Amino acid sequence: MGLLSIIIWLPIVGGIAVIATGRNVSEDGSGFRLDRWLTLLISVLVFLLSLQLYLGFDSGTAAMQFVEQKPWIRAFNVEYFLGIDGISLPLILLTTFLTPLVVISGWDVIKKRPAQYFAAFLILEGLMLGVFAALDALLFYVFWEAMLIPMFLIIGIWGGERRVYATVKFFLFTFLGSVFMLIALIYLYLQTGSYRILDFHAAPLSIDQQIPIFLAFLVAFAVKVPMWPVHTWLPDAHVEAPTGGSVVLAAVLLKMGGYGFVRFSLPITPDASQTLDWLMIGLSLIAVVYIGFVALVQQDMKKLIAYSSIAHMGFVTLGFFVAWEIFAGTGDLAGITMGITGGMLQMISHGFISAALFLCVGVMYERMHSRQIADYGGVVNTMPKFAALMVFFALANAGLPGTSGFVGEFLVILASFKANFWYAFLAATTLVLGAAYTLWMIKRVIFGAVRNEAVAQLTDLNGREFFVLGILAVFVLGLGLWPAPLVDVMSVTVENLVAHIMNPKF
Amino acid sequence: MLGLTQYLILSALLFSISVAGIFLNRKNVLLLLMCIELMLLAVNFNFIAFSRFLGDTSGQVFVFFILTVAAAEAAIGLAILIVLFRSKRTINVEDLDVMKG
Amino acid sequence: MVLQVYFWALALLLLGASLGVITSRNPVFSALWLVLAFVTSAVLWILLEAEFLAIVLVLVYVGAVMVLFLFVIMMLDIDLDTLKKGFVRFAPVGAIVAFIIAIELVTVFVIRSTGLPVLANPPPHPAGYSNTKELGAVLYTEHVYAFELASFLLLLAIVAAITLTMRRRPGLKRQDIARQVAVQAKDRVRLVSMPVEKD
Amino acid sequence: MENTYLAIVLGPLIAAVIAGLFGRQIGRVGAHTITILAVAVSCALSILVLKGQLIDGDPAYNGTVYTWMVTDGVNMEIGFLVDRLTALMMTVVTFVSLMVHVYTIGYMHDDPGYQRFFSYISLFTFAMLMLVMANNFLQLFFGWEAVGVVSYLLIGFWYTRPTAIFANMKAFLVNRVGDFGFLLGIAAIVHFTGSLDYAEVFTQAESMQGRQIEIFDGLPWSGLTVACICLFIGAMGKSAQVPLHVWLPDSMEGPTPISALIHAATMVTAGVFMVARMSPLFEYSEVALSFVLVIGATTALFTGFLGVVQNDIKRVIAYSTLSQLGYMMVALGASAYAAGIFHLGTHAFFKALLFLAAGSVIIGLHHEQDIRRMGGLKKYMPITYWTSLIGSLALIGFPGTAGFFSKDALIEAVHGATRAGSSYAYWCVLLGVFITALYTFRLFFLVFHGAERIDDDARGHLQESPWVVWVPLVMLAIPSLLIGWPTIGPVLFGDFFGAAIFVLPGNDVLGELGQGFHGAWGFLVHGLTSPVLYLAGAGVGVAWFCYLRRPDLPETLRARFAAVHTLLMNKYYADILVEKIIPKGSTGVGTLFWRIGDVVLIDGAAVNGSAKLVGWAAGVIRYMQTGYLYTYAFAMIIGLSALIGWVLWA
Repeated sequence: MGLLSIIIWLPIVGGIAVIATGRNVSEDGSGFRLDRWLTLLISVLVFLLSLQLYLGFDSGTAAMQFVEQKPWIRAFNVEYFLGIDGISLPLILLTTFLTPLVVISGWDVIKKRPAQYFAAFLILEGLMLGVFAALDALLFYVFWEAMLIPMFLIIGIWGGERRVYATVKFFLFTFLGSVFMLIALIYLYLQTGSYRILDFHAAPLSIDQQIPIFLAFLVAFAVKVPMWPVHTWLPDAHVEAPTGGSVVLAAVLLKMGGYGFVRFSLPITPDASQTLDWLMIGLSLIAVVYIGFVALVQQDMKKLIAYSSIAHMGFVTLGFFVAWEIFAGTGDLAGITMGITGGMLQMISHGFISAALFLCVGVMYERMHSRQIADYGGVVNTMPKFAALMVFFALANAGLPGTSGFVGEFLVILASFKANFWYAFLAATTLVLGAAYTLWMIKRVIFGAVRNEAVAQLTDLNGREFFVLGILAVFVLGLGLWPAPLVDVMSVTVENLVAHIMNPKF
Repeated sequence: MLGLTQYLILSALLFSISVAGIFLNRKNVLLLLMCIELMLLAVNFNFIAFSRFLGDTSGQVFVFFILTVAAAEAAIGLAILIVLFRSKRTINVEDLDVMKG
Repeated sequence: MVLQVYFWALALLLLGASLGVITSRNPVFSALWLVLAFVTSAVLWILLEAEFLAIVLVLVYVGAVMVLFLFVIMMLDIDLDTLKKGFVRFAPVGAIVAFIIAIELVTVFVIRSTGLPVLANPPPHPAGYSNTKELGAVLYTEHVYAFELASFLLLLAIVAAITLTMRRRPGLKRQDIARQVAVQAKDRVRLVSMPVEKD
Repeated sequence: MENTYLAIVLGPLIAAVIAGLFGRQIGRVGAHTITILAVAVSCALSILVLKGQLIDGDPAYNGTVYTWMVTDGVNMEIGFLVDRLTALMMTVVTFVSLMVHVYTIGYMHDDPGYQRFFSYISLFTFAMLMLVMANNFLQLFFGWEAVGVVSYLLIGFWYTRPTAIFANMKAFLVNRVGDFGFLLGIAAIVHFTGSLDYAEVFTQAESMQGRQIEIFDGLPWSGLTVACICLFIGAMGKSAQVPLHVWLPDSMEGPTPISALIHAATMVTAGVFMVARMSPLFEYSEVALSFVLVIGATTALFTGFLGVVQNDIKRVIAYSTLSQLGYMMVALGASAYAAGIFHLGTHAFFKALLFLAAGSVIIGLHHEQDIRRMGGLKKYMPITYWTSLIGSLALIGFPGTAGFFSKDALIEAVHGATRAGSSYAYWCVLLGVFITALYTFRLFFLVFHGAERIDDDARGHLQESPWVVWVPLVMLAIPSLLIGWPTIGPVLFGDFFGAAIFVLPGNDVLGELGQGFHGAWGFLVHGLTSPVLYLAGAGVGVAWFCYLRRPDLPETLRARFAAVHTLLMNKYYADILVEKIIPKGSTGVGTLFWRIGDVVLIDGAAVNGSAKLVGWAAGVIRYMQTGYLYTYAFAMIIGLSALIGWVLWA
């Protein structure tokens, strides 16, 4: 049993154990609550174990590390094959880091079936880690699909009023996408004779084969990212999801799409990516500009943040797919690594910032039971600590240098300038648009005089909330001031990826 | 002289008539069963004719089995019909739509 | 030549009878027309020198199956009017489909060569030839498994028909021999100890 | 040396963090003590550094503090470049900041957000120092945005005021438009040179000039020009040049100390500093310099006009700041970088002085800012009066004051420039002198002279401000008056900046000017013969005539030139554009995208549409699934016949 297996299965098994403890929860939630302490213990343990991954990680090689390989379904040459490289490690750390925070944030907020709620998150964590660690395509697919189940339950059981609509929409969108991916994976299996993703990378595919595979992957990953025009499930899902669900959804689930692009689309179908990069760049820029405008007019805070997530994820895909335009524009490879690194950093950073913003909205929602911007105003008067943190995260969301939000955007804009002035121009509009929608929200919610009686009754953050938001703030600031440790982890892998994708497969 | 063709044409016409019968009597399960018997008869005709004109008894063996199956089918079919009638007081096919989507 | 005449006459009779089956308003008449069709067929089969099957057809079908049909028709209280409603609605469709099938079958049988070694004029069987014997010889040797299966099928049909149609009416008083035999004294006699009456 | 630089930068940061996070624990006194101490140390060390650079001849320091990240061969670092330009800026920033810190003790005395305010201004000092001390574009951008954020927080310091939180958002967004260009400029630099380091980039400036970029098809531009113009757009945002000037007057919603510190002396001059710092790049691009020149000249003149009609004491000074920033830009555009920086320095002193003096007046009148309700304050607030007079004289360039030397030299340099647009610029700045004098003394006379138009209850406690307020005034008045004398020679015509500022030999207007320079006294005498002095005098005269001698005259003029007045009162309708049309347009576009694009087209047509399509198809297919036995029988028969037919004839 390797370390990776432990961090994947420990939360899953632990989740089942937590369900078993749920009987002991009394009606009013008083008394010693084994369920949440057990959940916290397991999630913290997993985080500590994943730190072990980071410490033992050799950033000098692009090869897979912590590999575990056992046959699983011999008839189809399916293996239980796990391993991580510089691309998956940061995402794994992000996941293990955020889960304890989500657990703490739901500590005594969730009144309905709390044990099941915590268990769902633990199981979800294990499955998400499985997605990032799987090196066998079928194993990946199993984790990928299984992950929908706890998420589906989290939104469907603990969600808001229109939770059923949102759940079904979420499920159908993501499921539709992944079916196409399955077809592509089976096709690749028939071509290579194994389900190893690394074999897929080496598979010699002609451009006519690559394009359908690329499009199948695109559907699957574009829905997850989500890219325009398959993004409309996200605002609905976020609005209805409980706070913890929104956090995990925005911080980790969306990253699956981006991860899929770097793990599957780019290395398996580099030539198709090159042929269709105009599409990807176009959709990314639409995400940045179009969604930026849409976010501007949202009346619901969660929707606003959801739309801002879409815009930020546009940078991820832009960074990934601008590579060939850079090569075409400048004739050399400089800048490609920067774009992909930027996309990766943007994913990690967005994980922290969107999580923090959703937690902020959660803090307010818990007190006021409203997400409407119009119901707030002058929160700073009654919740100064909270206001300071929320303003900080809002500025980070607007890409302020010194916060992690800046790093990815900066690199992607630098890279896309090399491809085309106008790409950089449109991408950089986020500086204005992002600031506009975030700060306008801040102005209406946080600043101003106390707007109504309900706001006047607000109490400031309690210790638990302050701890969660504070620790996120430290990370957001830390990554912004010194991203080098994160970049160093992934740089060799990304360079290897660039070398791989810039060689035509035929 | 009597040729194979004549018998075959006869069986074909018999078969067609029973097909038309299914269309005409679509509501009456009894008549549907009868039409099916008629169809089987047409089929048997073919077997016997071929058996005769190919000099092969296998065709007749086949007919033997078909008769057996047809008899069993008729018996069970009628039994079902009776059960149906007991519960629904009708054998009108239009009233039997529990499979409706 | 005589055979030709027989054949044509019988063929017309058969077709006429089958038309009668499908067009009669009353199921009883349909059944009777069907009896006629079976009998006619039996005669035609004799023309084809399949005496055993012809006899079986008459015995089994006319004698058993059709009687069963008639029995059921009589037994059930069928509302004829509703059953005949919309009789002609599908008539054109039925006619067209029947016509197409007829054309198709004729095309197969007549126009397309089947490629089989068809005897133009099969010789009649010699005297003393027994169709029954011949069939039996094949049936109990080559096709013995199929035969056994067929017999099992018939058994199954019997069981199925009985289980389907049998019903226990509640409240029906009925003799149960097994229970009568198995009865014991304590089931029937209750000993009650009573105090002695002093009188 | 590195430790010294780190101490200069980190002192204010640490103080800000302590005052911000533990404000409640350390209390008011604790907060101002620690921040003032930190800034004072920074200031002292900065002066030491300046002395080292100027007198001891220390070499320029260029070193890395730590590596931010390395990707794709581009080193992204945090590091310091300390040369004479930087040292000068550091000194100016820390000195003004120190003065403002001290002044704040008095000005913010009654404010509940006392500790927070000190935290902010200390943080600002840190950010500004990071900006000026940067040795690479990344850190420059860091500082650039960081000062923007602190400015955002400070303008909205009184967050319950709707106008304040509106103004701070406006300021931030308009700045962001500039930063948008700035970031593209940095991207262009990286694209062409593959580096973010100043030294590395500057050595490649000439080759960048030769590289071309096609932004519009078939229209190749020099890469350097594109980069410089993009960077300058950033400067336009930060230094509030037309058309991105709209945020600065509104930023006066913030407390007065920050108006002095951020919106007069330091942050707004970041753009000027940046262009001067980038002189090795700008020098190679005539187009970019002409662009700077024209924008600067336009700002200098047209925002000056606006100052004449304003009635808010701080806004008048704000418009004057805009105008002076335009002057600095003009100097830069004329390749007279030293003159621009010189004016920056002198302006920092006298403008901070004016703002603080205005603040003093505002406190005295209990937060009254409308000059129509002032007048005759001379006798109540003598120190404020005299320091204001010094500031005003310096602003209009009265011979001998700091402003005289910097502005006169600047105008002379523009006069000597031959670049495209330089004659336009010359006339603009010349006319600007008259306008400057007019609005400055209009303000001065209306506030300190003439009839008292003060509320009665305000007059009751009208008195001179406490010492924490007036000491900084005096401290700033001294350099405003005197700093020009010793510095003009070395700064403008000597080798003050050394290698920090680079001028191509053909562009060296100051060098030409310097040939006729014979000491400050000579310059003064020479100044007496130039039109500048007489224009300024005329301005003062007109102001005296209109506002002291014939106070009814402005009304008449206003009625006569109603159209012009309306135009000026509406600030050329730029505010309407920025506050009404652009937001309305953006939210309109957003609503359109959302309601039509997302809700109707994607969700309505595509998502729910496909769901409806499936439902409809299912409804149709449902008819086939009648549940009637015969339907299935028919289907079988028809299918069978079709199949046979297909086998037969197909």
